[in-house]
Amino acid sequence: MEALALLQDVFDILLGFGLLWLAWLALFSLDLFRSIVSFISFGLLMAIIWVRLDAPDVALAEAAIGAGLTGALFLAAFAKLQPASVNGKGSSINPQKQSSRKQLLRWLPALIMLWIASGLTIAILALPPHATGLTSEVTSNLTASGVSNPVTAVLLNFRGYDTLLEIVVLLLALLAVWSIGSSVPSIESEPGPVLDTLSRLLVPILIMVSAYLLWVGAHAPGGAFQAGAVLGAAGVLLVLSGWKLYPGLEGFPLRLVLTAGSITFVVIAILTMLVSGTFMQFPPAQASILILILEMVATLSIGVTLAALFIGSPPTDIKKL
Amino acid sequence: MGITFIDFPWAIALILLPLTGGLSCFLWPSVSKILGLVTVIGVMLSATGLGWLVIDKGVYHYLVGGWGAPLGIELYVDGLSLLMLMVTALVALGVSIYSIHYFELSYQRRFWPLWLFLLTALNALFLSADIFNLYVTLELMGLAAVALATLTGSHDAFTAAMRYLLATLLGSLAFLFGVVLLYHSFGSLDIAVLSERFESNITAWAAFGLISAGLVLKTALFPMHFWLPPAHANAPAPVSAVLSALVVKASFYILLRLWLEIFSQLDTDVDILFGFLGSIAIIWGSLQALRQTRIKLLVAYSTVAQVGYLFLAFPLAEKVGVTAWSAAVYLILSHALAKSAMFLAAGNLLRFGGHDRIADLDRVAQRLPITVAAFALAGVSIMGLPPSGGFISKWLLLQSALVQSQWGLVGVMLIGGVLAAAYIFKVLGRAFTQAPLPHEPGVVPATMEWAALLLAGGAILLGFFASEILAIIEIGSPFGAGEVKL
Amino acid sequence: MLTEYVSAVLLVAGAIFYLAGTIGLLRFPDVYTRLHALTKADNLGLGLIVIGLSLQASSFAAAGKLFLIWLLVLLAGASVSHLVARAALHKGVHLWKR
Amino acid sequence: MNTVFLYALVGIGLFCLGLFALIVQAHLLRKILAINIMGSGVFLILVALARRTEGGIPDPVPHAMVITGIVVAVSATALALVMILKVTESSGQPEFPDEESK
Amino acid sequence: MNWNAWIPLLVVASSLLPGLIIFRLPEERVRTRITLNLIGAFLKLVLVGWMLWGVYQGQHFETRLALLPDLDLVLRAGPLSLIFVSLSTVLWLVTTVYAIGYLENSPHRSRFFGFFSLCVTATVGIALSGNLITFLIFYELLTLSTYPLIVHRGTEEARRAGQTYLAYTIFGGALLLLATVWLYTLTGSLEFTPRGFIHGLGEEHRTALIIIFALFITGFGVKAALVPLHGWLPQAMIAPAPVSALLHAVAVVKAGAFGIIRVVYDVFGIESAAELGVMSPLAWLAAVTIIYGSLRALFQNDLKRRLAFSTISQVSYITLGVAIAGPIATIGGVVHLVHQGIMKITLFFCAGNLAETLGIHKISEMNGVGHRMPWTMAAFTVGALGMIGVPPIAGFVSKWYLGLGALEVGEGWVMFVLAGSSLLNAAYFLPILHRIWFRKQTAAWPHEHNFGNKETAWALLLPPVVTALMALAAGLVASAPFSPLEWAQLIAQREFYQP
Repeated sequence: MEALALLQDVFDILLGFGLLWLAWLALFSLDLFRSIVSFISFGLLMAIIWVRLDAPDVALAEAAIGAGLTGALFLAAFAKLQPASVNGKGSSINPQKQSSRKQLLRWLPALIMLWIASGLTIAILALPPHATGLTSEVTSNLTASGVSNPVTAVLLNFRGYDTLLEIVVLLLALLAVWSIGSSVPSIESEPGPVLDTLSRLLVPILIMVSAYLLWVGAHAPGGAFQAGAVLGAAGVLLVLSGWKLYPGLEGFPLRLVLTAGSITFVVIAILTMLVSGTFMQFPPAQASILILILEMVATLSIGVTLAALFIGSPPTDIKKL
Repeated sequence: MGITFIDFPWAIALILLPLTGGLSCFLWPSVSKILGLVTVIGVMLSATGLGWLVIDKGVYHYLVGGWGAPLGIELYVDGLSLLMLMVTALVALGVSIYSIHYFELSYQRRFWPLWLFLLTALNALFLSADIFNLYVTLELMGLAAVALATLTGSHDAFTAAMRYLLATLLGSLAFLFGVVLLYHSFGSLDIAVLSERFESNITAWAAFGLISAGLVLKTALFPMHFWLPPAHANAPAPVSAVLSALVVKASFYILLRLWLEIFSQLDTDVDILFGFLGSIAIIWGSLQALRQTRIKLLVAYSTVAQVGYLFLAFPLAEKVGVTAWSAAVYLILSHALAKSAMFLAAGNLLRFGGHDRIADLDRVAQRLPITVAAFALAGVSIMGLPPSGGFISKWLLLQSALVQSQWGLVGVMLIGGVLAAAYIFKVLGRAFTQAPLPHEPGVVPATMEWAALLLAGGAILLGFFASEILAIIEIGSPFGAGEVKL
Repeated sequence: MLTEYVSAVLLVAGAIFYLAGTIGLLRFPDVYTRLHALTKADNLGLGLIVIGLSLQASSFAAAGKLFLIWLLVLLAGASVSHLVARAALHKGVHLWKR
Repeated sequence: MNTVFLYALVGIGLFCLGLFALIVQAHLLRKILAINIMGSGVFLILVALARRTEGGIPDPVPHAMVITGIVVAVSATALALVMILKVTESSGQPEFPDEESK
Repeated sequence: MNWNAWIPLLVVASSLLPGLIIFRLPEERVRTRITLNLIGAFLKLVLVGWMLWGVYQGQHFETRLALLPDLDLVLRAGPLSLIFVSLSTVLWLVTTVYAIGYLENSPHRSRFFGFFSLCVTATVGIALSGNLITFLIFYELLTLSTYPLIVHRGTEEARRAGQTYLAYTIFGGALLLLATVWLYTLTGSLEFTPRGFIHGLGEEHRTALIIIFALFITGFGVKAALVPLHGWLPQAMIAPAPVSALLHAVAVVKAGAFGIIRVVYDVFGIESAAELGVMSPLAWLAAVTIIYGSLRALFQNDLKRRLAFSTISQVSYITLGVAIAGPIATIGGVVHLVHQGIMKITLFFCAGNLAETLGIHKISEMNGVGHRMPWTMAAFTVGALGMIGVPPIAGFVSKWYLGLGALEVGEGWVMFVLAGSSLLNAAYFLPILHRIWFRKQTAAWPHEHNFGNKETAWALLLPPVVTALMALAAGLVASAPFSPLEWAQLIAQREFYQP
């Protein structure tokens, strides 16, 4: 057992340093493309670390959103940057350009970073080695929450208000992107038969996975965000293989789907207020079904929103107005 | 349903109304103007209702989801947050009225949902008693603000908004880091619970440092102000108004709240540092404002200076807590009204002349009298001249400083006032003269002029109701009951 | 006991394939050869690991899920390799010649 | 127990590395990468320290917070990337113009 | 319902409300504007008359509104307030009539009269202020409302004059604010009290009090145009004549002088101030200003500029009277507040008439103008002689009391100042009178307007004649009840003889 513990420690150390190394590559590699790829790998490694830290819900979210979708966003932006910028690649570090003053401008922040890092290290190490946080409160109220996965309970019941605002943040990001991005070129690709086949095969599976994650989220790792992210990934895949939304759906129907999550949240919150007298107080008996409804609609909205974020430019219906 | 008027959950309405309003504006963009206006009026009414409730019954608590701290999220309204909510509603009303005719149709569709979400974030922020919830509202506010700041679509606007975005994201992250440390040190996210459990240790210090740094960056205290002037100057006028009047204040509000409830237990000299930086901000911001040739940049730098005044309260509060803090809160209120009026007026001048170069204003005093009046009245408050809200806060600040013989701060305040007069009259002086190249004016709708005047008038009126407002500030004694009062 | 040993052997074998694939990825001279190395690791290495793990799985459902993962990775790996190669070809990356 | 603090320290490393890159790197895309990595650092600390519980189950509240944080981060990133495109479109360079003082 | 609590507020509102309405009036609604102005002016006159009568009979008029938790906005009618408020009210009425005539066809009249009314509101507010913070509020309001009047013409020169004016007054205002808040933190009160309210402070605050006094004098000295803070005044001559008249005779400079009176009498109290040893420097400062202003006036060819420097000199008589710190000198100083106002406004009206009717701005152009405009020039002569101190015109009374007062407290040097200044006054006024009456017209009038067979418009002629008559009357029947002198004696009595 000693050996196993040691092995685990070595594994942790390797993971930790691997993470730092990938972060370094992502930030300071000469080739921007390599940076982005490093960042995606960074996200995957991060997901493994989440598992190591017994945070499978976070791991799922990280893999799907942190590494997957964020990575896709970066890659898409990188692709769009190429024609627009004069020196898209590796413009950040140019050895010839560095004068002594620039050297100083690098060393000074580096020293400050070291100082901050050491201060924070001391602060973290000063924390007591054991702390329960809110574990006991969560556990004792879990039965009343309507779900048995504590993370889902926190997300959708105990701190559901945060989650409502968070969904609004996501929607807001899309509004902002649409507001800004009306002239940003959309991605054009010739999918080719392989990608086409792949997407036809993969998208149904992804939808199924999404539904599974949603369902299982009540008692095991998973939930609306993870499910939504998978759905979003399916959407991204469709976009990449050249699928387009039926024009009739680009207007109000699309907007309705995008807002459905927030609207459902608000409606349920108001209903609970009418029934129990308190905003977002789910009656324990109905909590589970309410949360499921909420998550289902939210998943759909999150998925579509993420896919729309990936596309970047607003649908023509918005654009022409 | 046994809900009487007084029991109506006004606080929840303050969050849900703009939220649903924003969603509706997105869903039905063709009627967004009406939806937006109705929403803002609703928010105004809710804020009034909440105000009535709080003034009548004292501090207001709400357990979202019925869980209560530390497990759930609580809403908390005392005099301080109530006033923030009310001034938010008031500025929102003015800005919304202004925006009806400011934006073209295609921009109306973009503006209203973003703006109502921003309003949601502001209301939620002022209501929240939970530090992680505050983080979420901060992010919501920051992203909405950045998106709104790009609405002019100019190159400068995008560059400025990009800086703003980076600054606000960095600020939020530092804040979140602090929240993480606080949570893991004291096992709660609720401010009241944290306040009880707080003890001074190295982790608490680090949390304090991170949170202060993040919020100071977001509040644009010198020398972290670099992002503010371009972002505020290049945004559309109503957006500049909201950014300067409310968004900057929101992060200051959190800083103030956490300082009062939690970090005052640390034995720190940071208050002196804040006072020092605030002093530099006042002088530097005013001098920069004086140097500007464009009105909007001038007004934006004036915000940098006025933010400096807010931080003077920290060193002053050590001995005369209530007076100094009241002064800061009063300044927040009057500056919110005055600065929004000023930006709206600047927007009118921009629309009128097609530019906002101060030297070429060309007799606007004759041709846009209401706008110039709004600018002037707002200027009176900014300069701290009586009768205005600005005067009251300056009076209280000076009083606090003189009681403690803080001569340096006294000098800074006086010089700041004189410099403010200099930059404001730099604009007003040109309003009477004829420009070298007279030009054909653009049309400025009456609502845009009156909206500015309404807000400026509010800033002046604040000068007459100091007793009442100072009494509201002390509901729930956010500044501590045992403190010395002058 | 026996299953555990078999499983361990399979896992180690899978890891070796992965190692080989990674070395190939790092050392091979151009895109096409690197892809060649990578697919071996994906298909075989992951396959061995999946078999090894499913020997230890608590239920058939779990083992089924592991196989599903393998299938998906095969599918994705093949398609993506194809896409990468095609993109490289489009971009005019020449085949490596000694 | 070591695991907790090991990962927390890695988190600090990420935060500071990201902050450093945010300051010294001119390319806007890298600045956004930096922000993301800083965020990951904070999340890592948050979740790592949540495992200090006595029993086997880590504190779920930080997990929920991190999920929220990840969604917020992707939202911010999406917005930032579109803005980078616009900045680049008008200035021809994915960097801040030099003449403006920072 | 106690009406007396509302009258001071009504006095202030009687010019504020018309002013606010006038701002929104379209330019062409001349009749409405005139009506509003005159109604306001008459209403104010009636109200002030009522208060005068009431105070004479011992009634109290006080409006008190909460401003800050421990500080109220107080408007109170005491003898000292009333003397200034009456002056402002009467002269406002006269000036309004004059301004209506003067600006008959010029642009932006709504704006002009709006700010004009605000200006009077501020002056009346200053007069009625019952404590320092109220005083400060109206004092700053005065600064702000005069600025648009100075830049009214909208020329580059006017803009610069306005900036200069602001630079001085904002600076002064900042010092006043500092002094006021500082005093408040020391005493906890700002209420004007006969014989002051600083007695209770111990010896340890002596330095602070001296500095506060200096701050007050510097702050008020800007508006009172004490040398070396007088620089803005000659420049502000760019404003239209009614504005100059108002600035010099009533509103701005008098507000400064009145502030000095208030600070010395009702904040520090004569005795405390004398004990601090700040009175002699003040007296010397006033004396220097008197002589300096006269000397500078001597060398001005521009009529309005000469009058401006004369104002600098004359207003300091008030300060001097206060600084001598004796009962009789006080009478002289306070009564001069009124007398100088009446006389100086006469002179400015006449200067305005010359400019408006004949286009005359320079003294060198005034040869023989007495024959062209006999009534105007008669009024001018009365004003000028009064300034020199020729009996029986009002100016003589002031100088008489000042001299007596100085002798009473043994400050003989003041006599030399008075004599020297009178000589200088004569030196810069008599040559003008000589030109007017005894020289022949040498050149055509620079820019003559035709008013038929009248010398000028009625609205322009009437005001200076009326004020000239008032100046004569104030000197002739100086001891009649309700005369300025009587009130000044009442004030002096209150300051020196009551406990």
